[in-house]
Amino acid sequence: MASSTLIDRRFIARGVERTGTARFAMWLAPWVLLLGVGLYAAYLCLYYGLNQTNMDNRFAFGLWIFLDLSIIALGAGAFFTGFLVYLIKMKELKAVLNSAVVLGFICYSGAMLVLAIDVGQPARAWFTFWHPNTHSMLTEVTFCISCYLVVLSLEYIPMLLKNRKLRQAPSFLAFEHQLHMLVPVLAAVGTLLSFFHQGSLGGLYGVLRGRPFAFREGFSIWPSTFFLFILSAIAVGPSFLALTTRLVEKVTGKALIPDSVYQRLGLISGLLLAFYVAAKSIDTLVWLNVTSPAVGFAPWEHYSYGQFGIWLMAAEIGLFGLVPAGLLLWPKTRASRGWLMTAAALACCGVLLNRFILTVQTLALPTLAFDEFMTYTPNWQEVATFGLVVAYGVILYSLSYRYLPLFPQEKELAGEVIEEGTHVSGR
Amino acid sequence: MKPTRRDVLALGGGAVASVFFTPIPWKLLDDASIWTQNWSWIPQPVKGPVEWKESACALCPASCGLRVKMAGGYAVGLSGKDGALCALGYGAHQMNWHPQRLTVVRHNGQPSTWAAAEAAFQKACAEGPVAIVDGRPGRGASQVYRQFAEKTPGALYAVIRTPEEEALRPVAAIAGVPVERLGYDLENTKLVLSLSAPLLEGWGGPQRVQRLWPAMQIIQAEAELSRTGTCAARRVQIKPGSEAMLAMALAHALLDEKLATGPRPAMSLAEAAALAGVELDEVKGLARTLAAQRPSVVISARPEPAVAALNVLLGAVGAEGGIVARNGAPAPAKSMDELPGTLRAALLDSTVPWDRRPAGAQEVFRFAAWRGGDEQGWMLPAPGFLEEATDNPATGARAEALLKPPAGVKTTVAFLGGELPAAQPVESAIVPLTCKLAAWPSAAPNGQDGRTAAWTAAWTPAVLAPLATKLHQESKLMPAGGGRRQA
Amino acid sequence: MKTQKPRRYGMVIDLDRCTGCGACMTACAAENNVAPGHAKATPRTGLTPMLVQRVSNGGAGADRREVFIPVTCMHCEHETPCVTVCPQQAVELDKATGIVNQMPQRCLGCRYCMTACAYHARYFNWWDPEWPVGMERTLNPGVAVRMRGVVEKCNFCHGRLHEAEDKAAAAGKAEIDPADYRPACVEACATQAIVFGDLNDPASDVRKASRHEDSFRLLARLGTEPKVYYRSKQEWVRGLAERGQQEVRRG
Amino acid sequence: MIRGLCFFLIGVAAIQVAGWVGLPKALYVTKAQPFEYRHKTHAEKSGSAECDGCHTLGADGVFAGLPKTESCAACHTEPQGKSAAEATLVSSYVKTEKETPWLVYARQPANVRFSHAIHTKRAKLACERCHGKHGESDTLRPYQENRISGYSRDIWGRSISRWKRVANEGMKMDDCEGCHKQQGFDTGCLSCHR
Amino acid sequence: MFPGVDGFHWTFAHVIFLAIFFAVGMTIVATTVLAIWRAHRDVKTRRVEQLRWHAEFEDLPPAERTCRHELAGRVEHRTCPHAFACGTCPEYSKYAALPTDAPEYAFGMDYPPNRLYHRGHSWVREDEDGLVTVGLDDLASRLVGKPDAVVLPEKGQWLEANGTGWRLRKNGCEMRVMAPIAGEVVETGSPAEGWYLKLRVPPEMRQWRHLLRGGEVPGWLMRELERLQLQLSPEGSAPSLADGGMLVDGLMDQMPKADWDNVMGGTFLQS
Repeated sequence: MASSTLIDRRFIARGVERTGTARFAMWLAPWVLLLGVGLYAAYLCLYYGLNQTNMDNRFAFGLWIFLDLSIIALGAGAFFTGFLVYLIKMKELKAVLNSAVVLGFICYSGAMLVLAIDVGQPARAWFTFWHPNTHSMLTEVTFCISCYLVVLSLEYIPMLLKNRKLRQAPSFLAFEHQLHMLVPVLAAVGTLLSFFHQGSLGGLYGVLRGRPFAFREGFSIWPSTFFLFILSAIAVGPSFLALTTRLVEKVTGKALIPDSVYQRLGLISGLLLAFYVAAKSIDTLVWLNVTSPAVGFAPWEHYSYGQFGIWLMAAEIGLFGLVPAGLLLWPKTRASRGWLMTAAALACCGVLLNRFILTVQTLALPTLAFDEFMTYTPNWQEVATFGLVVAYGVILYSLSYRYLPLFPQEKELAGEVIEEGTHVSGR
Repeated sequence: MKPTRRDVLALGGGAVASVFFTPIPWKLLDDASIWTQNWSWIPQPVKGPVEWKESACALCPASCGLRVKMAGGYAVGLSGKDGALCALGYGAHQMNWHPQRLTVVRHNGQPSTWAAAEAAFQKACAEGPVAIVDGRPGRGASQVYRQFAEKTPGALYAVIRTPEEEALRPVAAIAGVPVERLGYDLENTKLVLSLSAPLLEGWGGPQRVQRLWPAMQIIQAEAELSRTGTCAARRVQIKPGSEAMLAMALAHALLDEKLATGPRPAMSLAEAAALAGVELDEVKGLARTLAAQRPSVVISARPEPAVAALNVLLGAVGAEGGIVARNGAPAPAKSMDELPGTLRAALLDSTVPWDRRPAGAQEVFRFAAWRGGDEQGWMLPAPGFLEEATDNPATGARAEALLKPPAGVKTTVAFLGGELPAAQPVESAIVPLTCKLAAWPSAAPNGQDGRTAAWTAAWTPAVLAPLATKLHQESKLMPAGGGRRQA
Repeated sequence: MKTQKPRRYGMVIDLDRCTGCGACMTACAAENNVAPGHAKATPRTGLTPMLVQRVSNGGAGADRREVFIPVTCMHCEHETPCVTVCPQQAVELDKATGIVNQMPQRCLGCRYCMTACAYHARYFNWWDPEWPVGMERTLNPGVAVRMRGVVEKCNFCHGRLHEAEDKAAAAGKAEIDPADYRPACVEACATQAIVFGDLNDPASDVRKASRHEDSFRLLARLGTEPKVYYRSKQEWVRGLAERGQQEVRRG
Repeated sequence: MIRGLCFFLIGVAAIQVAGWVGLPKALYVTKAQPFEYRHKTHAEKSGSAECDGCHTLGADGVFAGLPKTESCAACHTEPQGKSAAEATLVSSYVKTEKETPWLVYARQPANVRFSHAIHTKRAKLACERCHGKHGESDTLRPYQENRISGYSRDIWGRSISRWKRVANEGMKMDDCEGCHKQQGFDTGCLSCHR
Repeated sequence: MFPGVDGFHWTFAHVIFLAIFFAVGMTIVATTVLAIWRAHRDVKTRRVEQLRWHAEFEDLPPAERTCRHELAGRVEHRTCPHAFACGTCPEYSKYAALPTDAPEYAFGMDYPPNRLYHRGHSWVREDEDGLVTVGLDDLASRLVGKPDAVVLPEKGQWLEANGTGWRLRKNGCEMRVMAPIAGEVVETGSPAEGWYLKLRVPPEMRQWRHLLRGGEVPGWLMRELERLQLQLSPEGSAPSLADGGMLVDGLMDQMPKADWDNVMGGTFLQS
């Protein structure tokens, strides 16, 4: 069977070229394998308990919570693009909205998947809804992430029903049409929820009075990390979106969105990143000179242990904050596709580093006078579960790209030059 | 009309739509989370009303008073009667279920039977000298062992000396009194100078000194920082093994300052202080404190004639708060180490520490409640914690057995065919003791290396928690599935 | 306990008297049905609600000093970190007694409270509790055995508070006799280094001890109002109250 | 269209029956008590109808719960009457000195502390308030246990919807808390859990 | 989260928090229920057929949306923005007035002038007895040849314009032919008889401006043949069909290897 024959022709929309089913299966095979290994690791952790991981009483949060925070921050592209398209009427981003919603759905469902394994007693997860403690940031995170996952799936369903085979059922077609008409309401609700829980994820650490490294003063009940997390999430969302779309273009060899959309995403990301860097710098200065000394922790103390030196703070704000912001704001570098992608990648790494510092370094640093600095390395079960989420994401995105119309302008751009000089005949 | 796919869908739709109006989802959700609280594989405490009974702990000679919380016929909690128990005491009731519990007679590592053991013992008694070793003389069982020893020809009765008794041997020599009758009257002591003695780490019974310590002052002279050194009011750094030299230096200081009268040690003050590695004025200061805060006593970990002499100079021997003699002590008996070189067999009581055996015994009959260490000879299952009546040697009070021993367990008394005599309460009183120091004793070798290590209850962070056992403290044995011993 | 006025149970631990014998740790584990450490357990994954830490002043040879510090839950009162962060109210600062009480039945093991606690006084059940065959007969009936996947902590042996209340009720008294309620570690301390009682009661010796001038609290400046005080005549030990006062070596 | 609707309604009816009738039957498993016991005959024969005759509350507040075999053995060393139940008692429990493995209707889970001392002595509640007519029963009703949670059925109560419950039937946390709220007791988790 | 739940202490913060949560929850549920109800209504009122047609029209590549006036040559280039709904097209009259210069041949296929043609290759003819006959035009029937199976609507069923007319199956390829006009099915024919349906159309609905007639047909057919050439030519090779050649009958049987799913999608205007 030639690699280009499409067995699943009836599911793929007309006028769009997709690789042969065999070749597609070969692309999915390694990810399915990774998914299998991850599922086995998850089974071990659920069946035998969390002693399967390297976490301990000091490192109650480990690789998984870092993963949760990071993919939810990167998944912020979904609500922010929805917000821009439907509420700010930035129509040109419609080209990338569907992909953003799929990415958002993957990130949030992946985060919930990992949380289900990370929690000691998953069967009691509903207790947070039944006995909510409104003072806790984690309650707010639980409520909002579950609601927003519902909203995301409601935004994902219309795309699902646009599939050529499913569209033939009249009720599906009608439901897809009607839901599509109401999507702006969902986008508004999604934005409200997301602003709250992106903030609360930051608030998780800001309220820790017992951890001076993470504790921050703030505005009424919200610590400053609440606002910094929102800012960093919406700053990095568009970059991650541009990065992933570029990746998909490279893998499939097709032009999927016009260059103007890349420029627009880059500009938005650059502006917000600059604003974030400024806010972050002010917050760090206030923390080092006011908040931390007030509870008896000298500023240099937080950075004098193991490999967690001052370079970490410099990298987070400077290399991964200021540099990408500059690259994205300067029209010449934003115009060049290469620089735009490096800046986007740097911005994403900045958010990952920030989440890592707040999750792992907070726990590593001593608090009592006779505490010692401790380190932690994840074991294979934890890394395999991490791989499980990544594999789940890639597989879901590949399937969505193949069977659902993610990129409305793909047809017009078919045949356009995606690399300098190579004309694409459509593989 | 044949149901079509659409009908089945409609049926399913109806069911699913209205399932939330039935108790199914809600009751199952509620029960599912309750199920996670009652997993069948999580053990549950014994059901039944709780009652408190009194007994004594038989893990070591201290015989601390016990209040035992009983439920459903099992011991479910321990607490001290007149004071706290030691780190081992609070987990002792769990030791009966220790995976290494011995309930089957074993011979050289192979299971055997009581009959075979008795036959072997009869043969051994007939053929040659047999020694009965008693770990804790002065109990009802000890009398049975002594009668057996007298009755059978060629049988000897031997005891295990605790390191504290060993250390008092030089004082016994000077005072001319059997060492069993000597003891420390720490209840009235104000100042103790300890020469590397682990006073707060289990010396003289795990909690004895700790209970009295708040009322008295400890000065610790030692080479290496120990837990006692940490908590002591004052710590004197000395060279390793130079306890005797310090004692001689102190004796000189006392005599120079006219705080005491008596013969002088051969070695001069300056030389002794130098060997001990202590400044002269610190020695003088120590001497003055010793004299000022009487009643004071000097305790050394190992038998040191110099220390005994110093105590006599101080007037601590025979005085209140120092080293005193008491009546009603068990009759003197040979220590296990003084047994003749060749022995046909030795019967070791369950109170003999698991790693001690007479040197020359060809065949060993050891009573033990737990396996562990060398499996040479006969291992005879003995009753465990609170499973046999025990007497407190000091007061003669008898604590009845509270728990039923498992099948296949016999007491040593029963094995020897004796009967446990009725408890004779011993009203032990302090007897006046006068002692003069004729000449400073020659610096005899300070005896075999003191068994201080045995009594240093190595401090164990409680990752191991309640399974800290007497066995564990002395043996390298890991309870099956038990936690790691973390130095 | 509508009739009783609220009590604030607290502790004062005299560090000069602690010899590090570990009896409090064993008694705590036996009282609260803590299983023997799993074969793969380490001091970082063990269940030690009462943990005695060995700390030295960093010196060597003659001027090296050490102290044993029993660290347990401080039952913080002001903005109790673990109570405010628990998403499903599995932890509660009890109004009547001031005890911060953890409910393993409602805890879903998210471990957020463990990151919030500055004293690392919260421990996670990484393994299902396992006793050698038959040893479950020695479990203390007054305390429920926890299952894996939940966090647990010191709750001042409130099982004994229940026994004291039952005794008072049977005797017809409205309030418990303070001598009846002593946590396992307080009772297990041979040198009576731990004084326990109601901080609200001016006559109680825990109140007097907590007002002594050489008593201090760990990390008091964090503002969580811990209710466990420490005492020591040694200056360098009092220096351990706050971080960064001096270079300190552990172990 | 009508055809689809009626299938829909059949589905609805089926699930309602399954939920309200089927679930209670399937959820609980009935277990037999070790042997029959008549409170009424014992009350008449022993002359005292007081509960704390056998279910004693100690001076130190410890509630003895069900009497032990030795208190039965006081009269039943030899069978008094001809009933088969007494024969089982004597043969398999009194003679072998084993405790009778009663299935307790009002057994609370391991993590709940119910203090009989406080409720009977201080609050002066009558036993019937929670245990109903069990004291005068002349037969032991079947003991039903929840297959999933392992609780006795009396904890949730007889009716699956807990509607129109009699005072002494059903002792879930809501019931205890309801009563405490009425009496004005502010209960923290600490007071009832261990 | 509900009042009266065991051990639930209501505080002011709970009220705000849960109020927001329930508000968000209600919005989401309301949106979904509204969408479901509207979808249900659309299916009931058969509006779904228009929805389907509009969705399909959006997916057509620009080349297949050429306006009829461009076909007829009246205008240079124009793509239809209204899903071929010429009846309601505002600029219709403006363009209709322009002169046409379309050729008069039908590439050797049978396109009688008395019929009107729908872009989905079905034709309409008014009969004397007031009924309207509907059938498959010559190009489509040459492509399909003799269909394996035909699924016709029942008598008395109401068809929507651009809705589903009838279905054909050939060599495993499902084809849905769109109904050119709205009307009630009176009679059903068969491929042998050359027509498929006879519809009764109420007089006020006899307005078929959207159907192609006269001069527009050849232009339309030329484009259709060009598209067929492009789609039927094997991978990457130049179109091999000679210009002006007659379209042989039963092409699906002649060229089984071709991507008929794609071709038929284009022919019957489905994505």
